[in-house]
Amino acid sequence: MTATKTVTPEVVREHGLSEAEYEKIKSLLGREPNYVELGVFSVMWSEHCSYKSTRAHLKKLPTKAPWVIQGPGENAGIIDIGDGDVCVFKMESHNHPSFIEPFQGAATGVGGIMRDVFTMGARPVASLDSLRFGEPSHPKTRHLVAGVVSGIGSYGNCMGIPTVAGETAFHKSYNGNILVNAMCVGLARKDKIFYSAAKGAGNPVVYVGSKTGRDGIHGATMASAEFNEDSEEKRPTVQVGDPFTEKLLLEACLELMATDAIIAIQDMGAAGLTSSSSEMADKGGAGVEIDLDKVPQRETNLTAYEMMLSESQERMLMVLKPGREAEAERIFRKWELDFSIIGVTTDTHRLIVRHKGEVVADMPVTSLSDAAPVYERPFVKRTPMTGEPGFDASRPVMDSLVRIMGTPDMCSKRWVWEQYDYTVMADSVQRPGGDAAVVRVHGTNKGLACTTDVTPRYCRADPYEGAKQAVAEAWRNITAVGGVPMAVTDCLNFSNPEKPEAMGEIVAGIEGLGEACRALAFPIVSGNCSLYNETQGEGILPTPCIGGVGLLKDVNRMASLAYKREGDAIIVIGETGGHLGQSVYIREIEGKEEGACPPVDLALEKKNGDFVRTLIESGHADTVHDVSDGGLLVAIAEMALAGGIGATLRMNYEHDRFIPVFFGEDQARYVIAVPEKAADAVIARARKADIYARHLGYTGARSDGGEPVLQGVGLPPVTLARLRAAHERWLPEYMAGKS
Amino acid sequence: MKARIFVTLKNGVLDPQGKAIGHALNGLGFTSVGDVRQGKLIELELKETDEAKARADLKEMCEKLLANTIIEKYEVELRQ
Amino acid sequence: MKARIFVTLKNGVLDPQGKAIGHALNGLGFTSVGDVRQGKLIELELKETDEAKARADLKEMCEKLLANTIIEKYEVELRQ
Amino acid sequence: MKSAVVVFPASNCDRDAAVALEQITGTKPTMVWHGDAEVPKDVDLIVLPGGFSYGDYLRCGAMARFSRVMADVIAKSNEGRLVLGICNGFQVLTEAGLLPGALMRNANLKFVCRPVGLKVEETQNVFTRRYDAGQIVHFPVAHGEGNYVADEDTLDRLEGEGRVVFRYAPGDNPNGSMRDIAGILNEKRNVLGLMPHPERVCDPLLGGTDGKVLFEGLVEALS
Ligand SMILES: Nc1ncnc2c1ncn2[C@@H]1O[C@H](COP(=O)(O)OP(=O)(O)O)[C@@H](O)[C@H]1O
Ligand SMILES: [Mg+2]
Repeated sequence: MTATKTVTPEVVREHGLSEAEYEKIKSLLGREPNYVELGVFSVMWSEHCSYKSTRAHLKKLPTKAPWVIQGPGENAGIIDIGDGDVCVFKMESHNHPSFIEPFQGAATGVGGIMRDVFTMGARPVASLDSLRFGEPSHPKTRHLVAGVVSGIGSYGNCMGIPTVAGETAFHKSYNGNILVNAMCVGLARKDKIFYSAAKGAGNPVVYVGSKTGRDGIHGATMASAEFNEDSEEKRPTVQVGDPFTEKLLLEACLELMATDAIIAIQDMGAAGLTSSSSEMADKGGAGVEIDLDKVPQRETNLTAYEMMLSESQERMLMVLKPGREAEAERIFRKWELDFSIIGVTTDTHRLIVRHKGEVVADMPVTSLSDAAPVYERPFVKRTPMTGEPGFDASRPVMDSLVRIMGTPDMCSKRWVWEQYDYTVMADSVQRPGGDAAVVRVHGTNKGLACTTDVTPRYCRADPYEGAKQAVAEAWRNITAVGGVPMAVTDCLNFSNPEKPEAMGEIVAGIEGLGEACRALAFPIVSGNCSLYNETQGEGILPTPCIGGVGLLKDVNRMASLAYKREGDAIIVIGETGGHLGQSVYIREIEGKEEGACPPVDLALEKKNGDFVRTLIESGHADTVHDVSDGGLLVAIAEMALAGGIGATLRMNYEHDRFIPVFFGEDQARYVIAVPEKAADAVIARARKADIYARHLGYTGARSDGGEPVLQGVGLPPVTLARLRAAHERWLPEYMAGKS
Repeated sequence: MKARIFVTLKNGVLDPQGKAIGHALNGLGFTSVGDVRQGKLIELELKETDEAKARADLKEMCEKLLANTIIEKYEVELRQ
Repeated sequence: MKARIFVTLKNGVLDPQGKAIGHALNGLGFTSVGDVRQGKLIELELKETDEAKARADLKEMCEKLLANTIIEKYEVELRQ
Repeated sequence: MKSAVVVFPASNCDRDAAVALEQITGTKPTMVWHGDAEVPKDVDLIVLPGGFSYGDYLRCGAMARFSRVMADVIAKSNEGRLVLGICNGFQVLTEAGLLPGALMRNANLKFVCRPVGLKVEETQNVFTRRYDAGQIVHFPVAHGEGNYVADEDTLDRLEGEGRVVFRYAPGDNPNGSMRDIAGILNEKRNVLGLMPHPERVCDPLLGGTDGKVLFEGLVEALS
């Protein structure tokens, strides 16, 4: 493989470029591309790098607000959190690599998203992981869960960045295509933000970090191609993560960033040196020349093609102010990292690559960015699923509750999060197990509330409403801890955009996202699309995962879901209609995935949420949980388990309404617990604001033997011990091969 | 029968541990140390007495469990 | 010169990893598998040409760094 | 009280230790780079923090113990200066031979992060003097290799000489360590190594202040 390998139609096809795309390349260059250039085009024009199927639709998303400093288009989004502090965050998928090699795939996913955050000058302070696996009975699932979780843990733990929240769920549509979405949140000072625009000519281009090997060549094109039986053979592309080197890289970068030597900096992610160099030049309106002989190399005889396309991890590219090279080099040497000046910026707007004295690539930088193809792919919008599923009204409620609490999706994910260091950095004031994690802004009383959410079964029933719901749930989880929802990052996992039905899901999903983010003043500041999540023609459930970040003014005024006192009044905010369509109950107890998903009234979400947040901020409520998967009774049970305090429900519903009332998944609801004497005032305040509030019962029920129980009018007591056993047992037993 | 199985990273696959060990050995003054790679050694006892069968079994064990053939290769050594 | 160093747990030191592997192999139907122990394999290249010197160096590397002799033992294999 | 925190490549609780020390002692500790020749002369306490020094590659602490500054840490500890090794710091201390035994992979082979109950076994030393003997405290653990192992004679000796300072509370051993050992002293009782993190429980918002007592005891002893 050399620059001189001939480019035949066969070779073009192998690079995943269509004939029309190839013609466009020829016209942009005014000649045939050589082999290196073809490789560069193929990665830069891949779905993964160019967003060619989604770009036209993503443009419609709301990305602005007075507190947004940087929206989509940079390595990560940035919001202003006051006092000169900014929060930098982004989420990204590593789905395909994690299916092929779960440990390394997930680990390098975490490493990649951390680099996106610290390349902007931020110290990462929290990590989140949204995981979807195939059905538990699938022969690969257990191995994938074990590998992914330990991969995420090994990387994040070594970096010393707490992994504070996430999601773990199972569905057969992910059997051959798991989802591993990693989010990273960092903190920087407003006057110390770094961007990737390589402005100016004659400035040194510097390579730092690990050496380059043949890792992950064509990873970017792999992530853009549908999986088939032989993709398990595409194995040499697997990258191995080195969190030790990344930790050194983080510290070295932050140390250099404390000076003013850097003009621009960008991590080498997908498509490595190619995308970092061309994007930096493109954004800065400059050109760049690089000499591959200067690239630190781990293996012998690397070709220009391999070096340009290598996805070796833990590398960064920087443009320095001239004359500052020695100072920068001293820092990177101190951290025992490679440092090499590999090129220079120019004013030619061209990417010129030299190897062994020859020019091996020469192309206009805009040909790789602006000129990349954009497709208005044909789509059909499927009619949403409708109807109300039937159910057996005579089933015993408490037995169903116990069963639901022990199902793979609803059970405790303690087995997962205990493998993550969630306490390092000594600022995790709300840990895994709550609605949103809260990480204190170091040295202040401010807090960042972080969550990831999506309910794929809703998105399948109705991609538009489902996407709205994902945003609403993230917003609600932040609200439930007392945070003001600030902004969103997303990871849009869909199937094959070349199929009109799947494209329809993408279009409707993006519309729903936009609608919800606009209504909730919750702009999207960064994100990532992962398409072609499909195995042998079967697509995954549409899974637009939302990563939300909110701000708490004072972490001392924070709510959590655990009941804190016996005798508190339990109050539900938001009306319960009893919507069972697409509910956990109908799936787990009736064995059907049926009906319309719950509609999301965004104005109501806002009204109810703002009310709850005011209660928290004013010190009137410290015990709050949003109602989501599983419905009201599940929320009440989760609060009881978290606090080890039981509850008695006094609500008088007709018996035949029990199931929809307790297990319906109507949106815009919260359960709160307040001291008894404050209950009337809270309810009166709600009524005055025209908000539905209802007194449900009291915390603190015990059996005759003194054991905490959950019980109610017409509901026999169930001990928390029994609920806890059901809730905590499934995952560890499953992972031990026992279920 | 006893078997020793050596599981090592394929050539070209990054070996951060090996790299760090090499670096540390150089730092300790062992300057003649070049490339270092770290792998796994698995020793097992087999009740099997038929050597051919044992070899076939061991190969299968490696493929199925002991080596991650996506990034690792293996070598089997059988001892009586 | 090339060396292979085998670092294994001393007899009597519990090896949960080996045990887990044995358990998994039995579970996969390899019922003839008895005791399993997992150790480390370190492969290194040496610029040294004098075999005696190489052996002495390797011993020192093991004692100093590669093995923790409180719990581990080691074996060195030198290849030309 | 003057303190120093050693920073190894990929230490990651160095800041946590520094924050706790500054909060409790009122003085910022000196951060000492692993490649430095020595720890400042007037330091009363040297902390080897948690983290993944050298990526925990080969064995936890195996490479860090050869850091240049460690020669001085060993020399100062021999002179009786106080040394506290937390988590990875404990591993470095055993690798360096300042504490007996070794820390092996957790018995269930998984990294574990959770609060654990600890029984304070010994208070006749400068580190735990402010606790009550037999008191149960809660510190978080976060490690993959905290399984303390030593031969029977060593274990008997440690117990006989009152050098087992912290033991996991009954039923709460997260890593399979022998005799539930969580933290031990050297013979001269000026070096303490423990797996749980006292520096992460010095603030009620972080789940308690049980760890603060350890540092307060040091301040009191040294003033
Ligand atoms: N993979 C994971 N990593 C970390 N925390 C997780 C993971 N999976 C679930 N959790 C935690 O478990 C709790 C319950 O998760 P989930 O049911 O998704 O919450 P919610 O319904 O509030 O969105 C949350 O605190 C979440 O952060
Ligand atoms: Mg929630």
